[in-house]
Amino acid sequence: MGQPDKEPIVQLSHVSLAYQHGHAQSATILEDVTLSIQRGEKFMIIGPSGCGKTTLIKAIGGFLKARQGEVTVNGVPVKKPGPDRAFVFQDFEQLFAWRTVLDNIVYALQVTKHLPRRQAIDKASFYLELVDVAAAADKYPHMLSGGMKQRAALARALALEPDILLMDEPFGALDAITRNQLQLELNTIWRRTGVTIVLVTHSIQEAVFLGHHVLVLSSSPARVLEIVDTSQAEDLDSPAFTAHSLHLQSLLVRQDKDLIREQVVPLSIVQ
Amino acid sequence: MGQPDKEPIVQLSHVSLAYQHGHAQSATILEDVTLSIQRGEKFMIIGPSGCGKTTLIKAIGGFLKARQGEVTVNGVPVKKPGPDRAFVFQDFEQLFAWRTVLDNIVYALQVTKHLPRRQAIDKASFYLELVDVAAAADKYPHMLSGGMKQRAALARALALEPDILLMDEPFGALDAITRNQLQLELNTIWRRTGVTIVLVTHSIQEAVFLGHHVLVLSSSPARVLEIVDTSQAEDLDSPAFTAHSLHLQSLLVRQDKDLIREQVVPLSIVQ
Amino acid sequence: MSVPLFRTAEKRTFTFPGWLRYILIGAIFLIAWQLYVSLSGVSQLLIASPLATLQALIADFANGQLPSAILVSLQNLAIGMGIGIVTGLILASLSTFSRFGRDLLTVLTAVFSPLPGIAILPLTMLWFGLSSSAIIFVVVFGSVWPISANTDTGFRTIGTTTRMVALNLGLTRLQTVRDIFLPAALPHILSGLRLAWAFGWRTVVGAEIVFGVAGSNGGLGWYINNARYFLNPPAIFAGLVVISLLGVLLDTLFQFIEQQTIVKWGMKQAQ
Amino acid sequence: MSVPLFRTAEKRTFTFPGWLRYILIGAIFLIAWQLYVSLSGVSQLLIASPLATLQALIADFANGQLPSAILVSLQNLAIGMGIGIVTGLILASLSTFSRFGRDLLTVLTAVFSPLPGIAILPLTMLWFGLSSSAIIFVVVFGSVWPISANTDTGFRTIGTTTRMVALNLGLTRLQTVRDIFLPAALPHILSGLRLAWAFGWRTVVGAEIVFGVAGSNGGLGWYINNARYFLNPPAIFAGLVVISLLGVLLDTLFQFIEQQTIVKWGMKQAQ
Amino acid sequence: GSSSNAPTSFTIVYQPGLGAATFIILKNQKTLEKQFPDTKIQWDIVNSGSAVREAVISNQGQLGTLGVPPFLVGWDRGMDWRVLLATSRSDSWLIAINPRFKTLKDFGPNDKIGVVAPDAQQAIVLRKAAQQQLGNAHALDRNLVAIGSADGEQALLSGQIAAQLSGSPFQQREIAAGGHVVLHTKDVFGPVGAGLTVLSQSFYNQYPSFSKTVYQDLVNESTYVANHHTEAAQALAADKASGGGGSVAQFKSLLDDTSLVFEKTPSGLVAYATFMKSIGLISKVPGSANDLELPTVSGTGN
Ligand SMILES: Nc1ncnc2c1ncn2[C@@H]1O[C@H](COP(=O)(O)OP(=O)(O)OP(=O)(O)O)[C@@H](O)[C@H]1O
Ligand SMILES: Nc1ncnc2c1ncn2[C@@H]1O[C@H](COP(=O)(O)OP(=O)(O)OP(=O)(O)O)[C@@H](O)[C@H]1O
Ligand SMILES: [Mg+2]
Ligand SMILES: [Mg+2]
Repeated sequence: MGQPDKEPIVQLSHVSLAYQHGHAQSATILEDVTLSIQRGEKFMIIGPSGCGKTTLIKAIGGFLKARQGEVTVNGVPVKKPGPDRAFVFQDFEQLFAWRTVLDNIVYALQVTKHLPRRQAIDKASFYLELVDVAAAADKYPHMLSGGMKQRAALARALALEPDILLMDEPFGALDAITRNQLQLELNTIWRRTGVTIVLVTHSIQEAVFLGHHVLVLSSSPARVLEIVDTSQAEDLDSPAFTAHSLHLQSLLVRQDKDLIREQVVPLSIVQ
Repeated sequence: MGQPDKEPIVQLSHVSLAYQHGHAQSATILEDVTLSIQRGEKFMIIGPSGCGKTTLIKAIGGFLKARQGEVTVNGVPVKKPGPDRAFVFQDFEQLFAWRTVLDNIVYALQVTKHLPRRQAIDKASFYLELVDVAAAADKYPHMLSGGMKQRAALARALALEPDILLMDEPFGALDAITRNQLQLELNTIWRRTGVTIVLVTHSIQEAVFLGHHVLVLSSSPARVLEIVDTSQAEDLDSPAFTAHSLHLQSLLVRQDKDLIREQVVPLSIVQ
Repeated sequence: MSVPLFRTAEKRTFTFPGWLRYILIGAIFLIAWQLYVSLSGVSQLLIASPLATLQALIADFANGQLPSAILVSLQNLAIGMGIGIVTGLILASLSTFSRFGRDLLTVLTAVFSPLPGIAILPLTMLWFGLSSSAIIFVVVFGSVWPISANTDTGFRTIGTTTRMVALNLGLTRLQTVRDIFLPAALPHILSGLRLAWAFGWRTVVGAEIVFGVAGSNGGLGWYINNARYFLNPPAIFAGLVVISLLGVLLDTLFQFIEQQTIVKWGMKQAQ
Repeated sequence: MSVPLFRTAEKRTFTFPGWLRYILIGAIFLIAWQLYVSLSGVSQLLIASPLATLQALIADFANGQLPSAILVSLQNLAIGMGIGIVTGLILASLSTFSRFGRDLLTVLTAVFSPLPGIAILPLTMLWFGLSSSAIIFVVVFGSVWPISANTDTGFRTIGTTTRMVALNLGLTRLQTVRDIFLPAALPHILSGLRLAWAFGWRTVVGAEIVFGVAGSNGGLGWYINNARYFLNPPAIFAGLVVISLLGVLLDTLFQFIEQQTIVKWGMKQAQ
Repeated sequence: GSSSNAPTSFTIVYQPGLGAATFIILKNQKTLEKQFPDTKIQWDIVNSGSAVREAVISNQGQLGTLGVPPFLVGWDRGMDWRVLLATSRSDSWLIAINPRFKTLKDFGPNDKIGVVAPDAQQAIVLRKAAQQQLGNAHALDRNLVAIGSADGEQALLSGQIAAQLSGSPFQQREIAAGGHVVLHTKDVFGPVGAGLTVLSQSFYNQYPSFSKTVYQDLVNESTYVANHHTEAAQALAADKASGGGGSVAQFKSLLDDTSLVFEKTPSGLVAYATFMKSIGLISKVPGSANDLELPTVSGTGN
């Protein structure tokens, strides 16, 4: 896999994030995050559960406003969400309950790309095929299994053919085979379209395998621990792959020192 | 880890399952499932996404009635759900939105065990500590991250100290470290209490590592492909572990033959 | 059969079809009524028996009095509710998208919704004349608040993820309301419509009774009032029965709509 | 500040506090009203100016007429609504747990909810005598349907997972309703209560107008009706203003309750 | 007829009941429509004097029928309306079922008396009677209940109220159901107090010939009704809006009863006004009945 273009598409400079509830404000979730994502790269985010991965990717998506600092996409400050940054959410309720699976995608294509219905159906079917949910195309979302919902949401995001794909643990509910299959599909699409991918994952190996860069967040209040360049570690058997995996793992373990009470199981195996 | 008692606690004989919608009925989801789970064992369920794992474990939980065949627990046909079979659901909305995290568990303890409030709080705090969500004990669920919600739900199920723990991908939204930590905690609790565990997972390694038996379901309509005895494969470095992992993987891959179009990545690594 | 056990499934071995059960309940009701009139010795000048009511119904249907009264009332109701629905939906939409709209809806609902239509009839007459416009206006006034209040609640209880998906697609406000908010809030909206219809009816009939604007074409309220004036209880009851029957009819329609929408979409449990 | 962008966040740079905005809207409203009366040349016998209304308000507050009328109406309303709320909640609960209850609620709602309270007043009088019990009965009759209908919708739109958790805890029916269904359906129930109050008011005032038990203990409806008979528009408007003000007061109470419950729980967007 | 001096539209607002016979027949015969083909004649039925008043104030109706007290209240508050002619003169009866009630003195504080409305003729009569028999016009205020005639009849028969003061046809039915008369209104004010047909002074001034024609038509119909009870009963029975389902025989017997006569001369205007002022319901009294009458009946009433 080639190197991405050397041109930043997403930039965060000294960004702090917090949640607002009426007039009250939560403690700071993310502090002083500075990073830049190159056009066409695959940028991974990992970190302990509850540290702020979702919060961060939502800020890039335009769903949260930074408390301090600035988020820019293509050099323009992010003001609101848009279909140029297709988002796959972490939870299972992201399909419209009142449309069939196919229609969910067709609708998204019609409103964002103004495709004629016929063409939208073709494209939607293609992507449903790709994520292997074509058999459930005419079902309503509440009849789908958790993994099928996630795959359908992924298909919708892919079908939008955006500049940037923002994905919050898109493979979280999938079995190993399906997950692996979709990782490969994602790579294929990326190679074909050069889309920029920002992906939150809880799997170190997924991060190293897919990513050019891996952002490691510390536990809360989250800061950038390190941004690891993994663009050379695409071969699973290479020493670089193993080295990166172990490095990331040590970064994370350091964060969770107090959690480890018993034997430490090699993480690369049991997960 | 020792062998479970040789006494079946859950038995399914020739069970078929389908969903009912008003007067219409869906196609058969699971067909002719026969299995028995011993008291005190850790029973794992794996299978391709959307095959029917959730459907199966819900039937054991008493949420679905078998179309054919019978599900028995302790020799008694399952009629309805109950706190003797504590359930951790796959989705993120299983905490009561109108109670704080702590109160969710306290409430469950009060209604099922009739504990006095003071004692219920102590026990709830203990389990929240265990899953590392104690810091968010006084938050309302909508303020939690996905992984935190799942861990809080897990804490509630554990706190009930049931005969049987039914878990539908309880670690699905967790990062590697937290996941591993909780696997170990689960083992500790299992060793201490001898609880019977039925766990749906999409990770082959998790299944082999945790399980005494692993049920492999075929893709839909799901049937039992094989029930693999993995009780001897507890050491991660043992040849048995690797052998079992590869065997399960081959069973699953066979199911998904048509899915694999490109290179096959070693599944034990990338997941 | 595999039935979700969410409601007393054990008992569901045999049930009459819905319409039969309703008719049974209705019949019991009628018999109780007849027995009360026959046995309690209550003055027949005050309460008519079902049989006498039936006679009055038949007679006044035959001579055209009831059909024309029904038509007049229905027409006033339909026009009034049509305007009320559109206005209510617009108010709720404005309230969702602009702070001024929200303030306006809050103030308007608070100030006007407790005002009885009867109390504003004199004013209405001043503005609309001694015509059916006056009655239509109070019907609008009576139906707009339940619709806008329920719709507003519906809009504001739409899940965060659904909102975020809409934002992500970059929908216009019109699209958001039409394609996302209206279907997502449909359970609330339907329950608002149900009430609006019931209260619209009350207003039509009440206005005709109290205020007695008739001309040559009095509606059902006028019919009932006349019957009262000339102490004709069977006709009073005939009028009430017609109102109820129309209610039952509309209820069936609503149930059908629910079945075809929110029940099918898994947003509401079936009846 | 990090604010969820779900609503026009860009514009939210500065806003007046809520009460100030409401007062502003109210003031504009009053000015428009005064101008209409002063400039349109409308007969002062039909519509009173705000100033004349204020005079009447002060005079009739001072001589005790209004306070006693308010008290009488509020008392009838409070008793009637209290009974209506309890009955409505019980009906909705029965409807959730038994097929017969459901059928009964369906038939009762369909048959009775379209009947105007005014039309059944004569019967009411027969049963309860010419006392405030008759008025209380029609208030019950007027408030029970919005509450039971909304509550029933609320109960039936509770998420499947929430239901399953309740079942899993093995809750009794009473516990399920009290601890799960009522809080989960609270957005619907509150919107039903809001309507019930508004319509309860209408019924009280309407019944007092039609049915005016006079003498020393007439309520607000009697007050308004009397003013109408003796061609005293300022007093009519004073009565309407009192009704509205009470409405505003109650609305504030409802908003406070919402803030403390469903908004805090993330079940509803803040105002 | 001449249409040059007629309005483009003319709305008649009347109340249902026996007194409506004149209007029903006028409407059925389309007399006005024939006389004034260029005028849009409309008929509206409302069910209280205050509704008639509101219609006239808002100019939704020009000609209205109502009782003396609501008319006087309107006049007192500054409406420029006057009496075109009277429609009917009726005697209303205070009826009780329980034989215990023989005079007003027999009513205790809990014995309710139903009247149509607080400003209705009946309510005024009752106060006057209280003044005469009990020495205090407000002695029975606590007993008064405002209740529609039909509801009141039911309330009386089922014992919810002790007595009811309404009018035809309710009082006849109440007698038939076993009631007895406690008080005749003609005993209180004399045989006065009438249903009035009113028109605004300014309308009359603008369309004098039109108004006079309407007056003459009404006089003719009134005379006709007074002499043709059978035809009037038929018209009432046929007009569902204002008659409402009674049979011809029922209406005939009501018309034959002498408690209601079709009387064209207004009466009792000054007597009612004087009394209403004395108990504070209105603020002024006309110098003579003439102040309240249009030229059509000028100087004839009292
Ligand atoms: N409520 C429902 N009505 C109809 N069909 C359903 C319903 N829920 C699930 N199904 C269907 O049943 C099949 C199995 O679903 P299930 O949720 O059991 O899968 P799963 O093995 O848990 O998948 P995953 O790993 O993605 O969670 C799927 O094909 C799905 O479409
Ligand atoms: N709406 C909210 N209001 C207040 N606090 C919130 C809200 N949502 C999340 N948080 C808090 O923000 C922190 C980070 O949450 P976030 O969802 O970003 O974590 P995450 O890294 O995505 O975790 P996970 O891997 O479990 O999904 C958590 O401590 C959580 O409690
Ligand atoms: Mg997250
Ligand atoms: Mg599942």
